[in-house]
Amino acid sequence: MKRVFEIALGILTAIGGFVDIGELVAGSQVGSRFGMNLAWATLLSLFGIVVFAEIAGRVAAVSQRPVFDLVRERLGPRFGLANLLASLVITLATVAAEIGGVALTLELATSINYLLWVPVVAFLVWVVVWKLNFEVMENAFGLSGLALVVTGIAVWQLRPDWGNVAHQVLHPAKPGTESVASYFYYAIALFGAGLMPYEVFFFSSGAIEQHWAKRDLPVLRANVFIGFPLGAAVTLSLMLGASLVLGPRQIDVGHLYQAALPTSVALGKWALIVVLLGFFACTFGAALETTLACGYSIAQYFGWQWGKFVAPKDDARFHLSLILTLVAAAAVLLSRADPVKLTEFVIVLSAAALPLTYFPVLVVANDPEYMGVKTNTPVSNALGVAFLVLLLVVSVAAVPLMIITKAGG
Amino acid sequence: MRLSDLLERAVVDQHGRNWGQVHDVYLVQDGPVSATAAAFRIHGLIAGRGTFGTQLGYVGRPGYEHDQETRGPWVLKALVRRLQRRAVYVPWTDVVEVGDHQVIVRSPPNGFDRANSGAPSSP
Amino acid sequence: MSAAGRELWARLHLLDRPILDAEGIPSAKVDDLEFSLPEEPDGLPILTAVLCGNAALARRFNRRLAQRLELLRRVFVPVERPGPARIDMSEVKHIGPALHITPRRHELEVATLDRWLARNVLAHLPGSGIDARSDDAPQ
Amino acid sequence: MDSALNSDLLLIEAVSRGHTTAAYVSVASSQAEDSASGAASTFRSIQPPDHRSEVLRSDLGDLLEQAENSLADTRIAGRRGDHDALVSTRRELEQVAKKLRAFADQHG
Repeated sequence: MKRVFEIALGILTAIGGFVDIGELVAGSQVGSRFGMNLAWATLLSLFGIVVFAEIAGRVAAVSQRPVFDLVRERLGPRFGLANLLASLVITLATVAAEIGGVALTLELATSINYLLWVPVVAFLVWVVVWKLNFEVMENAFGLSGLALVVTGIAVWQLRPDWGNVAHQVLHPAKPGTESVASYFYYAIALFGAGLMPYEVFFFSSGAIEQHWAKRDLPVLRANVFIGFPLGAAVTLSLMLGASLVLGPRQIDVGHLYQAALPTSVALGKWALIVVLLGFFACTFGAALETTLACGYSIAQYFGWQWGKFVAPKDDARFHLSLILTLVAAAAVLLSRADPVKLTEFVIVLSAAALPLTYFPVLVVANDPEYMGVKTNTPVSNALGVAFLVLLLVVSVAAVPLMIITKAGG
Repeated sequence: MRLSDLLERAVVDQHGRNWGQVHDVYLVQDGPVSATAAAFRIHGLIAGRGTFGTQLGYVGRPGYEHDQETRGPWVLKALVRRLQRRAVYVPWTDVVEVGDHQVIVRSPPNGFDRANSGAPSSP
Repeated sequence: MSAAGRELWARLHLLDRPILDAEGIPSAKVDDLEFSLPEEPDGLPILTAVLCGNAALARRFNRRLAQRLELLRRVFVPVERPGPARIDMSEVKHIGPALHITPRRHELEVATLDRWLARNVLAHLPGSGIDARSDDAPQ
Repeated sequence: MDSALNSDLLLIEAVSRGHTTAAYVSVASSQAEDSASGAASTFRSIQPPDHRSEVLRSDLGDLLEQAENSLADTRIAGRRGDHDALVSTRRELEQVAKKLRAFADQHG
């Protein structure tokens, strides 16, 4: 019984780990503008994160080496530093977006302006990482996974024409009112939302900290192959809800409250409260993860101690980098950067930066010095290379599309 | 001397011929034995054009057998191997001087051996 | 270190690898290697130490920057001549995918900045668990 | 502008069925107004190229002002938590939305 409970908790945590501010914003926006015609992009990002997380998790479990450690070792200090800076800028902006998401959710719950919540939330995140009450994070994710199931119930209640939904998913077409450029721009946004770089380096770092070994690989695979797909299902529910409720009324999603509107319309006040709780929990959990991911990437580059259980006295530099991360993120938000706009930028840039971290991991997964007999099989290499090519295409296309469409237009 | 004094330095011989940059340095644990273990000594270096990909581990080297190489993906492996196919092995006994901007070597009449062609001649 | 006669490629197998202390905790990176030049004319250079820390790393980017950092280091560490932090090869226990060393991380020269930050910055925050007046760091 | 009006109309629909909380309505209606006034001020900053478009521009300007006023009424009612007043702004919003749509249809 305890075992079943643990697995269930693990799955809920993985759902919450997949869904963050990126999915809340991009899923709803896309649903409203494109119906389910871009569901393939979320499915593609699901495929991507499964391939990437499986490789990174296996490398971490077998070699005990986290991603940024490998980035520097394999790409050298110069390219590694450029890579670190690019990832840091993006992850830092993600921290700001997630903290903004928490603050906006608190605003919706209390009607106190989100700017007043920003310092409070940043402080709370710091307290959690400082005092290492790490269960808070896992519980936040578990809670958000559970609460966000309500979006699925809402969709069910809205009674969509399932035949039409299936048609849009399987035979996607660009809606006549949208340009080709914005269609693909949003495809990249959804793809990036599902595959933010921090997710993978957090995942693999976690595997090392919890001393995963070869024997834990089945558990790793269960997490990846069950939790992430359910997270994608939540994203698709948000998208479908938006396409049923917001799309027909030509409502463009520019605010977080609109992401909760379909659930509220379909199921009522309590569902609204539950879905806001879900928003809070998944953005708060992601704020913790992204903050730590910033610290991890710096520490792994320079060879410092890092981890959820590292106390301030164990590594001052690591803790100082966490503090600076939170201060910078709060400063970005307090300079009145719109968290929703920030999210839109971050997810597209995340997609553009993916090859930087993916490439070294793919190479090390083939190195017998680290992996022994667990090197990539030809099948996982074929998938891995196909995915690398896809990432390169996305990476090259992302910024030009952002310029052409004026970030979505 | 530091490793960074060697890596990516230009390698030039007595005739002024440029052999490329230093890719990597070959260490063998055959030095004087101290309290704990024998010391590593520099036996030679690899020089060639374009150090891209040296740290990826795709290219076979003396003392670094075929089964230790990074296996794939083969596209990348083929690319790096092609880029580094002309790299040569320079025994340390042929190194004349490690200067600020270049490493001066004395090349044998037939030039240096290709780096990926079998074992180095022991000093 | 164990078996003699091992062969390694300095860049491929040593450089940029993590250094783990006596307890297996990440302590630094192999930022550079130090060799002593042989006395006899035909001798080979001997690997004497692993260099680590910001000053050592900076040298791989820019020599002038590295010199400044080496000088700056003397503000924190009382060494006779400027240079990066080093770990003597006699303290290296095992070379694998990571370098295992015998000292503990807090005893390393490279941890000086960390100790300084702990005592002068973080110790002032509530709940840090750091005693600002502890003597385990140099004055 | 359309999006903000429709968003408020949907919100009012949810309010009238008791599907929302007071804080949510208050924040949602003020954010809808914000995005509308953002859109309106962008429009006002564009200089019309000729006389004909100047006439068009002033017509649309009037409509936008009406829309902004209606959205403000909704926001005020939402902030006060006044259910009846909020629901009664629906007609106002619907009318403006209809006029805007008609304008768009007429002038492409």
